[in-house]
Amino acid sequence: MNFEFSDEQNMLREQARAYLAEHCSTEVVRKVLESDLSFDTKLWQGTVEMGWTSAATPEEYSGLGLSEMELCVIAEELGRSLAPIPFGSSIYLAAQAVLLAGSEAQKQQWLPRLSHGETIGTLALSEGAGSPSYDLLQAQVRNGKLTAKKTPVIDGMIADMAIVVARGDSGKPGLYLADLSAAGVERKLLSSIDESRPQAEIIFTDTAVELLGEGQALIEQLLDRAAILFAFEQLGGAQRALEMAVQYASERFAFGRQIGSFQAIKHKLADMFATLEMCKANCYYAAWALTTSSDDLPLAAATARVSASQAYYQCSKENIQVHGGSGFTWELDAHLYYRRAKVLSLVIGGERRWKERVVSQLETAEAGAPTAA
Amino acid sequence: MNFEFSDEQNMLREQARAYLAEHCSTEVVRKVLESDLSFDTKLWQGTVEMGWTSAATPEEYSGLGLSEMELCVIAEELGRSLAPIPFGSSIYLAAQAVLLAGSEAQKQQWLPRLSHGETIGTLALSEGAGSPSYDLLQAQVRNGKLTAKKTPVIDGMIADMAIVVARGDSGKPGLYLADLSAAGVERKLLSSIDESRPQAEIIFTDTAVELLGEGQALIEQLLDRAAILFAFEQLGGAQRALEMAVQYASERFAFGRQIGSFQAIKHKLADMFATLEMCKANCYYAAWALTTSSDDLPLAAATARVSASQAYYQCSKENIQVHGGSGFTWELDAHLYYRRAKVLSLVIGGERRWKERVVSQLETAEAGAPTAA
Amino acid sequence: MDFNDTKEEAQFRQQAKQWLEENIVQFKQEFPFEVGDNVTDSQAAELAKAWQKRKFEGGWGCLTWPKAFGGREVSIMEATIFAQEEAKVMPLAGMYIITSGMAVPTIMTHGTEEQCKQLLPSIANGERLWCQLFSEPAAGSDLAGIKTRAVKDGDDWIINGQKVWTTLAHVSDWAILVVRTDPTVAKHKGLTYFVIDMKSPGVEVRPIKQASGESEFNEVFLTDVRIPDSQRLDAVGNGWRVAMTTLMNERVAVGGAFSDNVEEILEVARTTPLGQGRAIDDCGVRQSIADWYVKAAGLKNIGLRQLSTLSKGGVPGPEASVSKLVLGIGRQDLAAMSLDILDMAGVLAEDDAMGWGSHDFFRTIGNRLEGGTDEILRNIISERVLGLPAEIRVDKDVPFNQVPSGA
Amino acid sequence: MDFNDTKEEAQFRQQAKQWLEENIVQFKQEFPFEVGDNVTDSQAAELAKAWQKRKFEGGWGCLTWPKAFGGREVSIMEATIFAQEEAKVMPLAGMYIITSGMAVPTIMTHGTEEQCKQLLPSIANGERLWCQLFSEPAAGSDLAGIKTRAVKDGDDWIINGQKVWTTLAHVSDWAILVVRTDPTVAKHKGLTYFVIDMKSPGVEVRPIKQASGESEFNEVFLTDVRIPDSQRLDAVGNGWRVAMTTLMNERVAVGGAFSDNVEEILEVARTTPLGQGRAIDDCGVRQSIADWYVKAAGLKNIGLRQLSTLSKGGVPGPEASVSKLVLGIGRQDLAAMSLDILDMAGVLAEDDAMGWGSHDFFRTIGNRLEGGTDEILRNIISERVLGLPAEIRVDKDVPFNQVPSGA
Repeated sequence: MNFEFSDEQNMLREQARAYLAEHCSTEVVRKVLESDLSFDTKLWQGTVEMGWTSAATPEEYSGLGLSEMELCVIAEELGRSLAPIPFGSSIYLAAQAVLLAGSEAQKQQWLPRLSHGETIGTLALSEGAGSPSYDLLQAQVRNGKLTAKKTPVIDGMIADMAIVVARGDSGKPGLYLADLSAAGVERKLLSSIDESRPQAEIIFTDTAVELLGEGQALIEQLLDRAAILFAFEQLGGAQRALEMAVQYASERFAFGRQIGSFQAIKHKLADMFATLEMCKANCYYAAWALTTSSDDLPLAAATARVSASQAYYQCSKENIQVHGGSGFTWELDAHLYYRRAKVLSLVIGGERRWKERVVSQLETAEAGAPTAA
Repeated sequence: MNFEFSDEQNMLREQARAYLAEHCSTEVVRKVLESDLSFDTKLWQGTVEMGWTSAATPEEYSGLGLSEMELCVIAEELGRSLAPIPFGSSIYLAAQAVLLAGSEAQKQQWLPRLSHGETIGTLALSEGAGSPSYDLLQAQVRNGKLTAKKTPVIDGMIADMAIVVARGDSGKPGLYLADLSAAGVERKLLSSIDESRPQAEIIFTDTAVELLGEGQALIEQLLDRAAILFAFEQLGGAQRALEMAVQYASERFAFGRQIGSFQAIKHKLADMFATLEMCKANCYYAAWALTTSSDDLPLAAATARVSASQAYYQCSKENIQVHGGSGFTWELDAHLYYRRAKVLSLVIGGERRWKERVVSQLETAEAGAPTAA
Repeated sequence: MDFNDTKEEAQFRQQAKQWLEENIVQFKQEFPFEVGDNVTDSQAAELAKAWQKRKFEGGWGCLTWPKAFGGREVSIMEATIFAQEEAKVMPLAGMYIITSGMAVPTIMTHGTEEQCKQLLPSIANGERLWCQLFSEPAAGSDLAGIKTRAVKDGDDWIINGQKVWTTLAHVSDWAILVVRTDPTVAKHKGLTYFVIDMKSPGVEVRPIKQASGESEFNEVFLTDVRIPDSQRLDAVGNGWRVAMTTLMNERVAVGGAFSDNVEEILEVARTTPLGQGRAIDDCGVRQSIADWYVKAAGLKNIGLRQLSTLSKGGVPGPEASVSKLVLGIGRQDLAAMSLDILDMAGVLAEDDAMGWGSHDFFRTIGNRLEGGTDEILRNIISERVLGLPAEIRVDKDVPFNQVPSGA
Repeated sequence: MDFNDTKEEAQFRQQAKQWLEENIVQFKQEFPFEVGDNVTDSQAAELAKAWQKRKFEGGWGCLTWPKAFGGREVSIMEATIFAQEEAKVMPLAGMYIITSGMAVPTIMTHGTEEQCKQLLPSIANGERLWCQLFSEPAAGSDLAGIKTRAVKDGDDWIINGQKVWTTLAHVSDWAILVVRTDPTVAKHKGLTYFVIDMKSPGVEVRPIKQASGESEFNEVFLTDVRIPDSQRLDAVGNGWRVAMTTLMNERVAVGGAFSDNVEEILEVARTTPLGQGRAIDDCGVRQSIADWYVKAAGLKNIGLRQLSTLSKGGVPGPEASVSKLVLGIGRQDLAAMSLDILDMAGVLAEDDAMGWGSHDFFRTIGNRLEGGTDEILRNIISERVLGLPAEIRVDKDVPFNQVPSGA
């Protein structure tokens, strides 16, 4: 029984942390957040060179052929350093979708380019405010032509291709592959709460697309897998926010004492730690489920996702509170985590959707095998 | 603008508090809780003599003809002292129902006896676990004969009469008046979490009943009005639980200090106080709405009810926690409040029902007048 | 118990309404710009000062003030009634909260007759707007930890230091100021209170960019600022006691007004799709909205009870801390909830956003910090309302310059 | 990362299973009563002791003990594997948690060789069950506040005082005991650790009636109890240090097992009507269940990670406090929620109740207090895990009899 990452994986983590400490300080994040830049191209190139973008791509598509476990390690570090790059969109979503559902030709066409950062991909799922059921999906593909308004789409301005969720001729929802340089694609940058990970509106008008695969089950499988990787990003960010808070509480004095000697602060930090420990354990379990494609994957993914969204919100929010007035300044980095926490908790659907998935999976599980209870 | 009780009402409160301090110590409560007694007959007789049972009954039915405001004052004190008597069942529910919907003959028959404690009444609403919609009501009245299984019914073993919620010949739910000494009534004592307010199962088989009034709106009107009075009982109990906690925190020493000097305890008590203050303000507003039969009554009632259920749970639960190990002993009174908090929060339906009513009322209000927002 | 005005209150309200109706029309003709996003802070200050002038001339400018200073000595309740009616037609009256609500009562309580005569008229007639120079980077929750130094130089004081989180500093004429005059005595004992002309040489105001991206507050740098001893309020070393007067009045002044966003969350829930229907149809969303409404109603009703206390001539106690505590935390989570309802589109901001949530998601960070953090409010409630013992103080009888500061 | 046993672990598990299978059948024939509600505490103790004897004879009785005392010196992981398999067939093995998990390691660490030889064999062979006399009415969270006095009398000690919350005291043969031997020195310095025969004259055990109505714990009154100095563990005045050994081991011993009630809440929701359907169909109920499941899964997975640490020869750290903290609060609110789902019928108890909720509604009160209150657990996490400064101590260097106690 071994519930920790391997030595090699831990080495990868150390390597990633060191690299990101050098190349992804919060100044790099702020450069994207505060300007019109859509991402940090140098850092993006760096992740390609480090082999991170190609880590989990099979060797036959010119990837490194490592397991998803390595991708989890990388995700945690990217989350920790708030990396302002389209890693999640392009790797957890677009590349995963092609890998999961693409034909051999599609894989040959897209995976090498996605894995080497030459092509940036994303997922176009949302159609505006709210979370209507799949039955109400507006995007339509007729005879291979897509008509849709997708908003918001993360990294939508810089993506070269998108996996679009749309209803096909069969009437079933499916995943379609759209080349965003094709005719009939209009995009608009949207203002958002974390512009270090910018959002766009994309309007497709009779845009030629290719079918990747059909069915709600496929879409949910893609989202489940991505949820685990995003959960690791969230875990990394939450952990960093707690570290910031602990450090500040140890250094800041009020009333002649370190503020970390006051129970109100100590207990707040203890509660943050408790949430984070649960999140971490849930993420680790989900990583194992992901790598082994366990039957438990959907439940483990939803659990890790909810856990990570809650932990990151709590840790980033209370980190600000521990910092007092300075936490409310733009200058201090605390708000960067608070922004990212919310964006990551809403990408691929918010807590409500994933809690619903937890319970529907529990209901399925109850019918069959025993649950965690 | 005057948002406080009048001097006369405050005098009534003082009188009630003094009377209950003498006649309703927690020993009196424990006597009922720990034995087979169903209520404290002496205290019940006392409340009759003090005029509390008849306070809000109009003079023409041999009551004192005071307003519901006085009943709120009395309810708060009864809640504070955990009075083990069927006051709520008989006065807020049975007498209110007759007053609200009874014919002149019914009023003449029942109100004087209820108001003088000669007859004990209750409401038989629940039909077992859960809260099905009115459409699923099982109790049936055919040609004036009731067939039903009502469980649990608070004070069901000692009640002489019950207001029964049942579906009539018309198919509509209504309130029916049942003499519990009539033929076809079987009762069974049930074990419950606060046996100082005991519960029963009542089975009616072709029992002769009289119609009081029909329609869901009538039933909800009755419950709304009772909700406000129960909220005052809850407020009184919550307030006493907070007082106990504050007193203990000031007297108990650990680590050479009063435990009330530790922020963890101080802030817990501050949060209890905050919840209680909101509850109190909501109850006061609801009392005014009750007395003036304001349009706002349903919203104010549901708000006070939810607020009071939350405040009593929090205050009674955390009072135990502040007391540490001793809080977990039978000997200490803290658990009496915790028991009563839950019973009062479930009588006439739990938080979920009342929160739903808050929102449905807000929706109605939005359509018309402005809300509290 | 009666939620309506007494006969006297109703009469006063009627008079207030009448004067406001008559005057607001004319005032808006003279100052034709609309109050809204397009008004700069200095325009707003100018407008507020002009409106104060108008009120003063009409006899409504300093309702609670002593007659000696041009006031009418009306009750706090009547002043509140006027404020309620005023708020309906003139949203910028709130710019005077610090001036009238904090500076004035402090000057009246601790100033000499000469100081009152010198300072109050220019407030009454709308000439001068004031701000408050209290907080510092190392003196927030621990306000008595003020480090800004004042050193006596002949009949003057030379002031050096930095203040922070100063609302309106960039548009104010004068300020109330607390500084340290003796760092060798215990921290509460070495403070002194001054009033200061914001145009004095050496006063520099810089806006603070908030985590939300907006700038509502300032840093104020004081470099060799010279002020005469005649601008000292009360004795040297009495600054903490004077500051307490200001803060007690802050609570009264800031008390009532807040937005609970109940309508806003209902609107978001009603207009956002969820599953086969709308978010408002989802029982989980409904329960959460009810949870918040019950709190919001509690706070509204607490406010009404406080008014009722005022109505009887009482003064609201530290119970007011409850409202700020509940609102701060509650509104932050409510804003987050509104974004959650919008789901993936909840990340959008400004013009692209649905509803108020993305703005408040950031702004409420500050609500939990400004004017007392959650933690300080819980201290206040537990100590001043519930009577629990104060936290053990390691800095109490220690000379300020020997208090551990981590530096 | 692998959730399965290693090859060696799997082999050990197989051996354990086999021995258990072979022996449990025969054991149940000899002791034919069913384990359940009808077994009294003394029957349970008798059964547990007989089972220990059987394990000892089969070589499974003291797996981690040194070979010198009849043990097998297996790893904690292997011992845990045996415990997992044992729990499936013998629910009463938990009666030995205090004996084997706390008394034994303390005796081994601090006892003399003679004491070990005298005390350990009767534990190994199932002859004696032990309990722990630590907590007192005025020494709960502040455990070092122990007042029970031991006074030297020749070669003996005379003990007077009261202990409380003593699990199994009424069925135990021996106990570990901490008392104050010197009230004139600082509180942690005046304590001494003893072992004591529960049948000694002057030991009186009285059950405590809990708020739940049940009795699982005892008060133990010690009146002029005489014990020889040879029953002292470690030096006079070293009691706190010895007690720490016991408590560190408590954490390891108690660690894993808990019930998270996920199945139970699902069952309640599935079988209870709500509106037109069942509670499980209500989105609000679903969201609340998910909230709890995510925590419960977190705790389960934390447990797995701890096992993995054991597997590598490590010892679980103070992180274990997280599980108890989250479970205590969470299960109390979960029980309350289950009653809320039952709505009006949620008030029913015992045989009339639906589900487990009404029992746990009371029992969980104790979970938040026993073995460290929520507040103490948060102190442990913040100080020992996060490294934050300890609370200021006013009793640290004060003679115990001069520490303020409110008395």
